[in-house]
Amino acid sequence: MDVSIRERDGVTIFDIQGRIIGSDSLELKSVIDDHIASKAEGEVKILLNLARVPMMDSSGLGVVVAAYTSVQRKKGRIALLNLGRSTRQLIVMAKLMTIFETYDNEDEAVASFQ
Amino acid sequence: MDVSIRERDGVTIFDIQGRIIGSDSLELKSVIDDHIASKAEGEVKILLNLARVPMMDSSGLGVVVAAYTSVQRKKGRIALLNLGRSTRQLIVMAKLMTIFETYDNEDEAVASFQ
Amino acid sequence: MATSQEHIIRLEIPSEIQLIYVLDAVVSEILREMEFDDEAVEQANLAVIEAGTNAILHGNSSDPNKRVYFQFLVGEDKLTVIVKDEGEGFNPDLVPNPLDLENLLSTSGRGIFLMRTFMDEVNYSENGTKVQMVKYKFNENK
Amino acid sequence: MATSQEHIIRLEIPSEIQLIYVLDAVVSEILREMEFDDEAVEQANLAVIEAGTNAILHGNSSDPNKRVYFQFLVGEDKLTVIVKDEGEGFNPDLVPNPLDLENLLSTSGRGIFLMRTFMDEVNYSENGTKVQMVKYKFNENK
Ligand SMILES: Nc1ncnc2c1ncn2[C@@H]1O[C@H](COP(=O)(O)OP(=O)(O)O)[C@@H](O)[C@H]1O
Ligand SMILES: Nc1ncnc2c1ncn2[C@@H]1O[C@H](COP(=O)(O)OP(=O)(O)O)[C@@H](O)[C@H]1O
Repeated sequence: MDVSIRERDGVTIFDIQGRIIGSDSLELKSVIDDHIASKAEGEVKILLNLARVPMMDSSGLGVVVAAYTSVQRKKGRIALLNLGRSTRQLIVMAKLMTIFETYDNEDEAVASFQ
Repeated sequence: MDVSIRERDGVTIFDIQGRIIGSDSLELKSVIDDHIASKAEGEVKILLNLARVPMMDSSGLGVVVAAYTSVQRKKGRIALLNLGRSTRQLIVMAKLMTIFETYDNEDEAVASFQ
Repeated sequence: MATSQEHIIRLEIPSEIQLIYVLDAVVSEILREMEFDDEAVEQANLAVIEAGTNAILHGNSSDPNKRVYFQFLVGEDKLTVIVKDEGEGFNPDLVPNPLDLENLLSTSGRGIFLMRTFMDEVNYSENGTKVQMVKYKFNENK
Repeated sequence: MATSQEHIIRLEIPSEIQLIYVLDAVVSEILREMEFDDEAVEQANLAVIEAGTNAILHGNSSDPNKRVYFQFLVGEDKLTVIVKDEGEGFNPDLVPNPLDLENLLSTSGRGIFLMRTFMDEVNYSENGTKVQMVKYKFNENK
Protein backbone atom coordinates (compact mmCIF):
# COMPACT_ATOMS: atom_id res chain seq x y z
CA MET A 1 0.00 0.00 0.00
CA ASP A 2 1.13 3.53 -0.78
CA VAL A 3 -0.41 6.78 0.40
CA SER A 4 0.19 10.17 -1.13
CA ILE A 5 -1.36 13.40 0.02
CA ARG A 6 -2.43 16.40 -2.00
CA GLU A 7 -4.43 19.58 -1.36
CA ARG A 8 -7.34 20.87 -3.44
CA ASP A 9 -9.27 23.99 -2.46
CA GLY A 10 -8.44 23.47 1.19
CA VAL A 11 -9.39 19.78 1.13
CA THR A 12 -6.68 17.24 1.89
CA ILE A 13 -6.97 14.27 -0.43
CA PHE A 14 -5.32 11.00 0.57
CA ASP A 15 -4.72 8.95 -2.56
CA ILE A 16 -4.30 5.41 -1.34
CA GLN A 17 -2.99 2.75 -3.66
CA GLY A 18 -3.00 -1.00 -3.15
CA ARG A 19 -4.66 -3.49 -0.85
CA ILE A 20 -4.98 -2.37 2.76
CA ILE A 21 -4.26 -5.56 4.70
CA GLY A 22 -2.12 -6.68 7.61
CA SER A 23 0.22 -3.98 8.83
CA ASP A 24 -0.83 -1.52 6.12
CA SER A 25 -3.53 -0.27 8.44
CA LEU A 26 -0.97 0.83 11.05
CA GLU A 27 0.88 2.80 8.41
CA LEU A 28 -2.29 4.38 7.07
CA LYS A 29 -3.47 5.22 10.57
CA SER A 30 -0.27 7.04 11.43
CA VAL A 31 -0.37 9.10 8.22
CA ILE A 32 -3.99 10.12 8.86
CA ASP A 33 -3.46 10.74 12.60
CA ASP A 34 -0.44 12.96 11.92
CA HIS A 35 -2.44 15.01 9.48
CA ILE A 36 -5.39 15.43 11.85
CA ALA A 37 -3.04 16.37 14.71
CA SER A 38 -1.48 19.09 12.55
CA LYS A 39 -4.82 20.86 12.04
CA ALA A 40 -6.72 23.18 14.36
CA GLU A 41 -10.28 22.49 15.46
CA GLY A 42 -12.83 23.00 12.69
CA GLU A 43 -10.13 22.91 10.02
CA VAL A 44 -9.93 19.24 9.17
CA LYS A 45 -11.24 18.49 5.67
CA ILE A 46 -10.30 15.03 4.51
CA LEU A 47 -11.14 13.05 1.41
CA LEU A 48 -9.96 9.43 1.38
CA ASN A 49 -9.61 8.41 -2.26
CA LEU A 50 -10.06 4.64 -2.43
CA ALA A 51 -10.19 4.42 -6.23
CA ARG A 52 -7.05 2.32 -6.32
CA VAL A 53 -7.76 0.17 -3.27
CA PRO A 54 -8.94 -3.19 -4.63
CA MET A 55 -9.42 -4.61 -1.16
CA MET A 56 -9.34 -3.66 2.51
CA ASP A 57 -9.53 -5.88 5.57
CA SER A 58 -11.29 -5.23 8.87
CA SER A 59 -8.23 -3.50 10.34
CA GLY A 60 -8.24 -1.14 7.34
CA LEU A 61 -11.91 -0.45 7.91
CA GLY A 62 -11.07 0.13 11.58
CA VAL A 63 -8.65 2.88 10.53
CA VAL A 64 -11.35 4.57 8.46
CA VAL A 65 -13.74 4.42 11.43
CA ALA A 66 -11.05 5.77 13.75
CA ALA A 67 -10.37 8.60 11.32
CA TYR A 68 -14.08 9.38 11.17
CA THR A 69 -14.29 9.56 14.95
CA SER A 70 -11.17 11.72 15.35
CA VAL A 71 -12.37 14.11 12.67
CA GLN A 72 -15.80 14.40 14.32
CA ARG A 73 -14.14 15.13 17.62
CA LYS A 74 -12.18 17.92 15.98
CA LYS A 75 -15.34 19.30 14.37
CA GLY A 76 -13.98 18.58 10.92
CA ARG A 77 -15.34 16.62 7.98
CA ILE A 78 -14.19 13.43 6.29
CA ALA A 79 -15.60 11.73 3.22
CA LEU A 80 -14.78 8.67 1.14
CA LEU A 81 -14.17 8.95 -2.59
CA ASN A 82 -14.47 6.28 -5.29
CA LEU A 83 -15.36 3.15 -3.39
CA GLY A 84 -14.77 0.04 -5.48
CA ARG A 85 -16.97 -3.04 -5.42
CA SER A 86 -15.02 -4.71 -2.67
CA THR A 87 -14.56 -1.73 -0.33
CA ARG A 88 -18.18 -0.71 -0.85
CA GLN A 89 -19.34 -4.22 0.02
CA LEU A 90 -17.24 -4.17 3.17
CA ILE A 91 -18.74 -0.88 4.32
CA VAL A 92 -22.27 -1.97 3.45
CA MET A 93 -21.84 -5.23 5.37
CA ALA A 94 -20.52 -3.35 8.41
CA LYS A 95 -23.64 -1.10 8.26
CA LEU A 96 -21.48 1.98 7.91
CA MET A 97 -22.83 3.21 4.57
CA THR A 98 -25.26 5.60 6.24
CA ILE A 99 -22.57 6.92 8.56
CA PHE A 100 -19.86 7.71 6.03
CA GLU A 101 -20.28 10.36 3.38
CA THR A 102 -19.30 8.88 0.03
CA TYR A 103 -18.67 10.37 -3.41
CA ASP A 104 -17.94 8.92 -6.83
CA ASN A 105 -16.70 12.15 -8.31
CA GLU A 106 -13.78 14.16 -7.02
CA ASP A 107 -15.00 17.60 -8.18
CA GLU A 108 -18.31 17.06 -6.49
CA ALA A 109 -16.67 15.79 -3.33
CA VAL A 110 -14.30 18.76 -3.12
CA ALA A 111 -17.13 21.20 -3.86
CA SER A 112 -19.16 19.74 -1.02
CA PHE A 113 -16.53 20.97 1.43
CA GLN A 114 -16.77 24.61 0.29
CA MET B 1 0.83 -15.91 -19.57
CA ASP B 2 -1.13 -14.82 -22.64
CA VAL B 3 -0.13 -15.08 -26.27
CA SER B 4 -1.67 -13.17 -29.12
CA ILE B 5 -0.66 -13.41 -32.73
CA ARG B 6 -0.61 -10.72 -35.41
CA GLU B 7 0.77 -10.39 -38.92
CA ARG B 8 2.92 -7.56 -40.24
CA ASP B 9 4.30 -7.59 -43.79
CA GLY B 10 4.24 -11.36 -43.90
CA VAL B 11 5.92 -11.72 -40.52
CA THR B 12 3.97 -13.45 -37.73
CA ILE B 13 4.48 -11.65 -34.44
CA PHE B 14 3.74 -13.51 -31.21
CA ASP B 15 3.05 -10.96 -28.48
CA ILE B 16 3.61 -12.81 -25.26
CA GLN B 17 2.50 -11.31 -22.00
CA GLY B 18 3.39 -12.43 -18.49
CA ARG B 19 5.90 -14.70 -16.85
CA ILE B 20 6.60 -17.93 -18.73
CA ILE B 21 6.92 -20.48 -15.94
CA GLY B 22 5.60 -23.92 -15.10
CA SER B 23 2.99 -25.14 -17.53
CA ASP B 24 3.00 -21.90 -19.53
CA SER B 25 5.76 -23.35 -21.69
CA LEU B 26 3.51 -26.21 -22.85
CA GLU B 27 0.86 -23.73 -23.88
CA LEU B 28 3.35 -21.51 -25.67
CA LYS B 29 4.90 -24.49 -27.40
CA SER B 30 1.60 -25.68 -28.77
CA VAL B 31 0.71 -22.22 -30.12
CA ILE B 32 4.08 -21.91 -31.87
CA ASP B 33 4.09 -25.52 -33.13
CA ASP B 34 0.60 -25.13 -34.60
CA HIS B 35 1.69 -22.01 -36.42
CA ILE B 36 4.83 -23.60 -37.83
CA ALA B 37 2.88 -26.69 -38.90
CA SER B 38 0.43 -24.50 -40.82
CA LYS B 39 3.18 -23.01 -43.00
CA ALA B 40 4.92 -24.48 -46.03
CA GLU B 41 8.67 -24.89 -46.21
CA GLY B 42 10.53 -21.60 -46.54
CA GLU B 43 7.50 -19.61 -45.46
CA VAL B 44 7.92 -19.44 -41.71
CA LYS B 45 8.75 -15.92 -40.52
CA ILE B 46 8.37 -15.58 -36.79
CA LEU B 47 9.06 -12.75 -34.37
CA LEU B 48 8.68 -13.57 -30.67
CA ASN B 49 7.92 -10.31 -28.89
CA LEU B 50 9.12 -10.68 -25.29
CA ALA B 51 8.64 -7.03 -24.32
CA ARG B 52 6.04 -7.97 -21.73
CA VAL B 53 7.71 -11.10 -20.43
CA PRO B 54 9.31 -10.13 -17.11
CA MET B 55 10.67 -13.61 -16.53
CA MET B 56 11.03 -16.98 -18.22
CA ASP B 57 12.21 -20.27 -16.73
CA SER B 58 14.32 -22.97 -18.35
CA SER B 59 11.28 -24.72 -19.78
CA GLY B 60 10.28 -21.45 -21.44
CA LEU B 61 13.77 -21.11 -22.86
CA GLY B 62 13.45 -24.71 -24.03
CA VAL B 63 10.38 -23.75 -26.04
CA VAL B 64 12.26 -20.90 -27.71
CA VAL B 65 15.11 -23.29 -28.59
CA ALA B 66 12.62 -25.87 -29.90
CA ALA B 67 10.96 -23.18 -32.02
CA TYR B 68 14.35 -22.13 -33.39
CA THR B 69 15.16 -25.71 -34.36
CA SER B 70 11.76 -26.37 -35.97
CA VAL B 71 11.96 -23.15 -37.94
CA GLN B 72 15.49 -23.97 -39.15
CA ARG B 73 14.29 -27.39 -40.24
CA LYS B 74 11.54 -25.75 -42.24
CA LYS B 75 14.01 -23.31 -43.77
CA GLY B 76 12.27 -20.37 -42.16
CA ARG B 77 13.47 -17.59 -39.90
CA ILE B 78 12.75 -16.72 -36.29
CA ALA B 79 13.95 -13.75 -34.25
CA LEU B 80 13.44 -12.43 -30.74
CA LEU B 81 12.15 -8.94 -30.13
CA ASN B 82 12.52 -6.73 -27.05
CA LEU B 83 14.36 -8.89 -24.57
CA GLY B 84 14.09 -7.54 -21.05
CA ARG B 85 16.87 -7.66 -18.48
CA SER B 86 15.81 -10.98 -17.10
CA THR B 87 15.15 -12.82 -20.38
CA ARG B 88 18.34 -11.39 -21.87
CA GLN B 89 20.35 -12.57 -18.89
CA LEU B 90 18.84 -16.04 -19.22
CA ILE B 91 19.79 -16.28 -22.89
CA VAL B 92 23.27 -14.88 -22.27
CA MET B 93 23.89 -17.38 -19.45
CA ALA B 94 22.75 -20.25 -21.65
CA LYS B 95 25.24 -19.09 -24.32
CA LEU B 96 22.46 -18.69 -26.86
CA MET B 97 22.93 -15.00 -27.57
CA THR B 98 25.06 -15.68 -30.66
CA ILE B 99 22.58 -18.27 -31.94
CA PHE B 100 19.36 -16.27 -31.71
CA GLU B 101 18.76 -13.16 -33.79
CA THR B 102 17.54 -10.40 -31.50
CA TYR B 103 16.04 -6.95 -32.12
CA ASP B 104 15.04 -4.07 -29.88
CA ASN B 105 12.91 -2.36 -32.47
CA GLU B 106 9.90 -3.89 -34.18
CA ASP B 107 10.14 -1.93 -37.45
CA GLU B 108 13.75 -2.95 -37.86
CA ALA B 109 12.99 -6.55 -36.99
CA VAL B 110 10.12 -6.76 -39.48
CA ALA B 111 12.19 -5.03 -42.18
CA SER B 112 14.96 -7.58 -41.69
CA PHE B 113 12.61 -10.30 -42.94
CA GLN B 114 11.86 -8.54 -46.25
CA MET C 1 -1.02 -43.14 -10.75
CA ALA C 2 -3.59 -43.41 -7.95
CA THR C 3 -6.33 -40.82 -7.95
CA SER C 4 -5.65 -38.24 -5.29
CA GLN C 5 -8.57 -37.96 -2.90
CA GLU C 6 -7.51 -34.61 -1.61
CA HIS C 7 -5.45 -31.86 -3.05
CA ILE C 8 -3.91 -30.31 0.04
CA ILE C 9 -1.61 -27.30 0.20
CA ARG C 10 -0.03 -26.45 3.54
CA LEU C 11 1.59 -23.23 4.64
CA GLU C 12 3.23 -22.59 7.98
CA ILE C 13 4.50 -19.22 9.17
CA PRO C 14 5.88 -17.62 12.31
CA SER C 15 3.61 -15.08 13.97
CA GLU C 16 4.65 -11.93 12.16
CA ILE C 17 1.94 -9.72 10.76
CA GLN C 18 4.11 -8.88 7.72
CA LEU C 19 3.72 -12.49 6.63
CA ILE C 20 0.05 -11.82 5.92
CA TYR C 21 1.30 -10.79 2.48
CA VAL C 22 2.70 -14.27 1.93
CA LEU C 23 -0.62 -15.76 3.03
CA ASP C 24 -2.44 -13.34 0.75
CA ALA C 25 -0.23 -14.39 -2.17
CA VAL C 26 -0.92 -18.09 -1.58
CA VAL C 27 -4.66 -17.69 -1.19
CA SER C 28 -5.01 -15.37 -4.18
CA GLU C 29 -3.11 -17.80 -6.37
CA ILE C 30 -5.09 -20.85 -5.21
CA LEU C 31 -8.39 -19.05 -5.76
CA ARG C 32 -7.28 -17.87 -9.18
CA GLU C 33 -6.21 -21.40 -10.15
CA MET C 34 -9.59 -22.70 -8.95
CA GLU C 35 -11.30 -20.17 -11.22
CA PHE C 36 -13.57 -18.70 -8.59
CA ASP C 37 -15.25 -15.56 -9.90
CA ASP C 38 -13.66 -12.22 -8.97
CA GLU C 39 -16.10 -11.44 -6.21
CA ALA C 40 -15.73 -14.85 -4.58
CA VAL C 41 -11.96 -14.50 -4.81
CA GLU C 42 -12.04 -11.20 -2.95
CA GLN C 43 -14.42 -12.56 -0.33
CA ALA C 44 -12.55 -15.77 0.41
CA ASN C 45 -9.25 -13.92 0.32
CA LEU C 46 -10.49 -11.42 2.88
CA ALA C 47 -11.87 -14.14 5.16
CA VAL C 48 -8.55 -16.01 5.15
CA ILE C 49 -6.63 -12.81 5.86
CA GLU C 50 -8.94 -12.11 8.81
CA ALA C 51 -8.45 -15.62 10.20
CA GLY C 52 -4.68 -15.40 9.68
CA THR C 53 -4.49 -11.97 11.30
CA ASN C 54 -6.43 -13.23 14.32
CA ALA C 55 -4.19 -16.28 14.65
CA ILE C 56 -1.06 -14.09 14.57
CA LEU C 57 -2.26 -11.20 16.72
CA HIS C 58 -4.82 -12.68 19.12
CA GLY C 59 -3.98 -16.38 19.11
CA ASN C 60 -0.20 -16.25 19.15
CA SER C 61 0.09 -12.67 20.49
CA SER C 62 2.68 -11.96 17.77
CA ASP C 63 5.15 -14.28 19.50
CA PRO C 64 7.52 -15.17 16.63
CA ASN C 65 8.26 -18.52 18.26
CA LYS C 66 4.64 -19.52 17.91
CA ARG C 67 3.50 -20.66 14.50
CA VAL C 68 0.35 -20.51 12.42
CA TYR C 69 -0.63 -23.50 10.31
CA PHE C 70 -2.75 -23.14 7.21
CA GLN C 71 -4.28 -25.96 5.22
CA PHE C 72 -5.98 -25.43 1.91
CA LEU C 73 -8.09 -28.35 0.71
CA VAL C 74 -8.75 -27.77 -2.95
CA GLY C 75 -11.86 -29.60 -4.14
CA GLU C 76 -13.71 -29.64 -7.44
CA ASP C 77 -16.40 -27.26 -6.24
CA LYS C 78 -15.12 -25.83 -2.99
CA LEU C 79 -12.12 -24.58 -1.09
CA THR C 80 -11.71 -25.50 2.58
CA VAL C 81 -9.28 -23.46 4.63
CA ILE C 82 -8.13 -24.48 8.10
CA VAL C 83 -6.20 -22.03 10.27
CA LYS C 84 -4.61 -23.25 13.50
CA ASP C 85 -2.71 -21.17 16.04
CA GLU C 86 -0.71 -22.02 19.17
CA GLY C 87 -2.50 -19.67 21.53
CA GLU C 88 -4.80 -19.99 24.53
CA GLY C 89 -7.97 -20.05 22.48
CA PHE C 90 -11.18 -18.10 23.09
CA ASN C 91 -14.92 -18.52 22.94
CA PRO C 92 -16.17 -17.26 19.58
CA ASP C 93 -19.76 -17.26 20.87
CA LEU C 94 -18.90 -14.49 23.30
CA VAL C 95 -17.59 -12.10 20.66
CA PRO C 96 -19.84 -9.02 20.49
CA ASN C 97 -21.89 -8.44 17.35
CA PRO C 98 -20.25 -5.59 15.42
CA LEU C 99 -23.65 -4.63 13.95
CA ASP C 100 -25.09 -3.79 17.38
CA LEU C 101 -25.59 -0.05 17.61
CA GLU C 102 -23.09 0.42 20.43
CA ASN C 103 -20.39 -1.36 18.35
CA LEU C 104 -21.00 0.30 14.99
CA LEU C 105 -18.22 2.83 15.46
CA SER C 106 -15.82 0.43 17.10
CA THR C 107 -12.39 0.44 15.47
CA SER C 108 -12.13 -3.36 15.70
CA GLY C 109 -14.21 -6.48 16.17
CA ARG C 110 -15.36 -7.13 12.59
CA GLY C 111 -12.99 -9.95 11.60
CA ILE C 112 -15.02 -12.99 12.59
CA PHE C 113 -18.19 -11.30 11.38
CA LEU C 114 -16.62 -10.84 7.93
CA MET C 115 -15.42 -14.45 7.90
CA ARG C 116 -18.99 -15.59 8.58
CA THR C 117 -20.39 -13.15 6.02
CA PHE C 118 -18.06 -14.08 3.18
CA MET C 119 -17.55 -17.82 3.68
CA ASP C 120 -20.28 -20.44 3.38
CA GLU C 121 -19.22 -22.31 6.50
CA VAL C 122 -17.13 -21.18 9.48
CA ASN C 123 -16.50 -23.58 12.35
CA TYR C 124 -14.28 -23.04 15.36
CA SER C 125 -12.86 -25.98 17.28
CA GLU C 126 -10.03 -26.86 19.66
CA ASN C 127 -11.08 -24.14 22.06
CA GLY C 128 -11.03 -21.47 19.35
CA THR C 129 -7.44 -22.11 18.26
CA LYS C 130 -8.63 -23.73 15.05
CA VAL C 131 -11.07 -22.42 12.50
CA GLN C 132 -12.29 -24.23 9.41
CA MET C 133 -13.94 -22.28 6.62
CA VAL C 134 -15.51 -23.41 3.36
CA LYS C 135 -16.25 -21.45 0.22
CA TYR C 136 -18.29 -23.12 -2.51
CA LYS C 137 -17.70 -22.34 -6.12
CA PHE C 138 -21.30 -22.23 -7.25
CA ASN C 139 -23.38 -21.22 -4.32
CA GLU C 140 -27.00 -20.96 -5.40
CA ASN C 141 -28.11 -20.08 -1.88
CA LYS C 142 -26.33 -16.77 -1.78
CA MET D 1 9.07 -12.72 24.06
CA ALA D 2 12.04 -14.96 23.30
CA THR D 3 14.14 -13.96 20.32
CA SER D 4 13.38 -16.21 17.40
CA GLN D 5 16.55 -17.84 16.13
CA GLU D 6 15.05 -18.70 12.80
CA HIS D 7 12.26 -17.27 10.82
CA ILE D 8 10.98 -20.31 8.93
CA ILE D 9 8.17 -20.45 6.41
CA ARG D 10 7.04 -23.84 5.16
CA LEU D 11 5.00 -24.70 2.09
CA GLU D 12 3.86 -28.15 1.08
CA ILE D 13 2.14 -28.95 -2.20
CA PRO D 14 1.02 -32.01 -4.15
CA SER D 15 2.96 -32.69 -7.35
CA GLU D 16 0.97 -30.62 -9.81
CA ILE D 17 2.88 -28.33 -12.14
CA GLN D 18 0.09 -25.72 -11.93
CA LEU D 19 1.03 -25.22 -8.29
CA ILE D 20 4.30 -23.64 -9.42
CA TYR D 21 2.28 -20.41 -9.48
CA VAL D 22 1.57 -20.79 -5.76
CA LEU D 23 5.28 -21.39 -5.14
CA ASP D 24 6.12 -18.40 -7.30
CA ALA D 25 3.71 -16.24 -5.29
CA VAL D 26 5.25 -17.30 -1.99
CA VAL D 27 8.83 -16.80 -3.10
CA SER D 28 8.14 -13.46 -4.77
CA GLU D 29 6.46 -12.18 -1.64
CA ILE D 30 9.22 -13.39 0.70
CA LEU D 31 11.91 -11.84 -1.49
CA ARG D 32 9.99 -8.60 -1.71
CA GLU D 33 9.54 -8.49 2.07
CA MET D 34 13.28 -9.15 2.48
CA GLU D 35 13.99 -6.17 0.22
CA PHE D 36 16.33 -7.96 -2.13
CA ASP D 37 17.05 -5.81 -5.18
CA ASP D 38 15.00 -6.48 -8.31
CA GLU D 39 17.65 -8.49 -10.07
CA ALA D 40 18.30 -10.72 -7.05
CA VAL D 41 14.55 -11.23 -6.68
CA GLU D 42 14.26 -12.44 -10.28
CA GLN D 43 17.29 -14.69 -9.92
CA ALA D 44 16.29 -16.35 -6.65
CA ASN D 45 12.72 -16.64 -7.84
CA LEU D 46 13.83 -18.42 -11.01
CA ALA D 47 16.12 -20.79 -9.09
CA VAL D 48 13.32 -21.79 -6.72
CA ILE D 49 10.92 -22.33 -9.61
CA GLU D 50 13.51 -24.57 -11.30
CA ALA D 51 14.01 -26.61 -8.13
CA GLY D 52 10.25 -26.86 -7.58
CA THR D 53 9.62 -27.88 -11.19
CA ASN D 54 12.29 -30.59 -10.93
CA ALA D 55 10.81 -31.90 -7.67
CA ILE D 56 7.34 -32.11 -9.22
CA LEU D 57 8.25 -33.44 -12.67
CA HIS D 58 11.45 -35.46 -12.19
CA GLY D 59 11.42 -36.27 -8.47
CA ASN D 60 7.76 -37.07 -7.96
CA SER D 61 6.96 -37.81 -11.62
CA SER D 62 3.85 -35.62 -11.29
CA ASP D 63 2.26 -38.20 -9.00
CA PRO D 64 -0.32 -36.10 -7.13
CA ASN D 65 -0.06 -38.42 -4.12
CA LYS D 66 3.57 -37.46 -3.72
CA ARG D 67 4.31 -34.15 -2.12
CA VAL D 68 6.96 -31.45 -2.36
CA TYR D 69 8.16 -29.72 0.80
CA PHE D 70 9.60 -26.22 0.73
CA GLN D 71 11.31 -24.47 3.59
CA PHE D 72 12.27 -20.82 3.48
CA LEU D 73 14.70 -19.72 6.17
CA VAL D 74 14.59 -15.96 6.26
CA GLY D 75 17.76 -14.47 7.71
CA GLU D 76 18.95 -10.91 8.13
CA ASP D 77 21.26 -11.09 5.12
CA LYS D 78 20.29 -14.26 3.30
CA LEU D 79 17.47 -16.50 2.21
CA THR D 80 17.90 -20.27 2.41
CA VAL D 81 15.50 -22.43 0.44
CA ILE D 82 15.20 -26.17 0.89
CA VAL D 83 13.21 -28.26 -1.57
CA LYS D 84 12.49 -31.90 -0.80
CA ASP D 85 10.67 -34.40 -3.00
CA GLU D 86 9.46 -37.96 -2.49
CA GLY D 87 11.11 -39.45 -5.57
CA GLU D 88 13.90 -41.92 -6.28
CA GLY D 89 16.61 -39.28 -6.33
CA PHE D 90 19.40 -38.87 -8.90
CA ASN D 91 23.05 -38.01 -9.12
CA PRO D 92 23.41 -34.29 -9.85
CA ASP D 93 27.09 -34.77 -10.74
CA LEU D 94 26.10 -36.83 -13.76
CA VAL D 95 23.87 -34.16 -15.27
CA PRO D 96 25.37 -32.99 -18.59
CA ASN D 97 26.68 -29.44 -18.86
CA PRO D 98 24.17 -27.44 -20.91
CA LEU D 99 26.98 -25.17 -22.14
CA ASP D 100 28.78 -28.02 -23.90
CA LEU D 101 28.50 -27.51 -27.62
CA GLU D 102 26.48 -30.67 -28.22
CA ASN D 103 23.92 -29.54 -25.63
CA LEU D 104 23.57 -25.90 -26.62
CA LEU D 105 20.45 -26.50 -28.67
CA SER D 106 18.92 -28.99 -26.30
CA THR D 107 15.34 -28.14 -25.37
CA SER D 108 15.94 -29.03 -21.74
CA GLY D 109 18.66 -29.59 -19.17
CA ARG D 110 19.29 -26.02 -18.00
CA GLY D 111 17.42 -26.03 -14.67
CA ILE D 112 20.19 -27.08 -12.29
CA PHE D 113 22.69 -24.96 -14.22
CA LEU D 114 20.48 -21.90 -13.66
CA MET D 115 20.07 -22.72 -9.98
CA ARG D 116 23.87 -22.83 -9.64
CA THR D 117 24.25 -19.65 -11.69
CA PHE D 118 21.73 -17.56 -9.81
CA MET D 119 22.09 -18.80 -6.23
CA ASP D 120 25.21 -18.37 -4.11
CA GLU D 121 25.13 -21.92 -2.77
CA VAL D 122 23.41 -25.04 -4.13
CA ASN D 123 23.80 -28.35 -2.31
CA TYR D 124 22.09 -31.62 -3.07
CA SER D 125 21.66 -34.25 -0.38
CA GLU D 126 19.54 -37.30 0.45
CA ASN D 127 20.39 -38.92 -2.87
CA GLY D 128 19.31 -35.87 -4.86
CA THR D 129 15.80 -35.69 -3.39
CA LYS D 130 16.73 -32.62 -1.36
CA VAL D 131 18.37 -29.43 -2.52
CA GLN D 132 19.37 -26.50 -0.33
CA MET D 133 20.08 -23.14 -1.91
CA VAL D 134 21.26 -19.87 -0.43
CA LYS D 135 21.00 -16.34 -1.79
CA TYR D 136 22.87 -13.58 0.04
CA LYS D 137 21.48 -10.09 0.11
CA PHE D 138 24.74 -8.22 -0.36
CA ASN D 139 27.03 -10.44 -2.32
CA GLU D 140 30.27 -8.56 -2.98
CA ASN D 141 31.74 -11.54 -4.83
CA LYS D 142 29.23 -11.40 -7.66
N1 LIG E 1 -7.39 -17.06 17.12
C1 LIG E 1 -7.82 -16.37 18.20
N2 LIG E 1 -7.30 -16.60 19.42
C2 LIG E 1 -7.72 -15.90 20.51
N3 LIG E 1 -8.66 -14.95 20.45
C3 LIG E 1 -9.22 -14.65 19.25
C4 LIG E 1 -8.82 -15.34 18.07
N4 LIG E 1 -9.56 -14.84 17.05
C5 LIG E 1 -10.35 -13.90 17.58
N5 LIG E 1 -10.16 -13.76 18.90
C6 LIG E 1 -10.88 -12.86 19.83
O1 LIG E 1 -12.09 -12.47 19.22
C7 LIG E 1 -12.15 -11.03 19.13
C8 LIG E 1 -12.87 -10.62 17.86
O2 LIG E 1 -12.11 -10.93 16.74
P1 LIG E 1 -12.44 -10.25 15.36
O3 LIG E 1 -13.91 -10.34 15.11
O4 LIG E 1 -11.58 -10.86 14.33
O5 LIG E 1 -12.13 -8.72 15.55
P2 LIG E 1 -10.73 -8.02 15.92
O6 LIG E 1 -9.65 -8.95 15.50
O7 LIG E 1 -10.77 -6.75 15.14
O8 LIG E 1 -10.77 -7.79 17.40
C9 LIG E 1 -10.71 -10.58 19.18
O9 LIG E 1 -10.58 -9.28 19.67
C10 LIG E 1 -10.09 -11.60 20.12
O10 LIG E 1 -10.34 -11.25 21.46
N1 LIG F 1 14.50 -33.73 -7.99
C1 LIG F 1 14.94 -34.55 -8.95
N2 LIG F 1 14.71 -35.90 -8.89
C2 LIG F 1 15.16 -36.71 -9.85
N3 LIG F 1 15.86 -36.30 -10.93
C3 LIG F 1 16.12 -34.99 -11.07
C4 LIG F 1 15.69 -34.05 -10.09
N4 LIG F 1 16.12 -32.83 -10.48
C5 LIG F 1 16.77 -33.01 -11.63
N5 LIG F 1 16.78 -34.30 -12.01
C6 LIG F 1 17.44 -34.89 -13.20
O1 LIG F 1 18.40 -33.98 -13.68
C7 LIG F 1 18.15 -33.63 -15.02
C8 LIG F 1 18.56 -32.22 -15.29
O2 LIG F 1 17.68 -31.33 -14.62
P1 LIG F 1 17.63 -29.81 -15.05
O3 LIG F 1 19.01 -29.31 -15.16
O4 LIG F 1 16.73 -29.12 -14.11
O5 LIG F 1 17.02 -29.80 -16.51
P2 LIG F 1 15.60 -30.33 -17.03
O6 LIG F 1 14.69 -30.31 -15.86
O7 LIG F 1 15.23 -29.36 -18.08
O8 LIG F 1 15.85 -31.72 -17.57
C9 LIG F 1 16.69 -33.93 -15.23
O9 LIG F 1 16.38 -34.20 -16.57
C10 LIG F 1 16.46 -35.12 -14.33
O10 LIG F 1 16.86 -36.31 -15.00
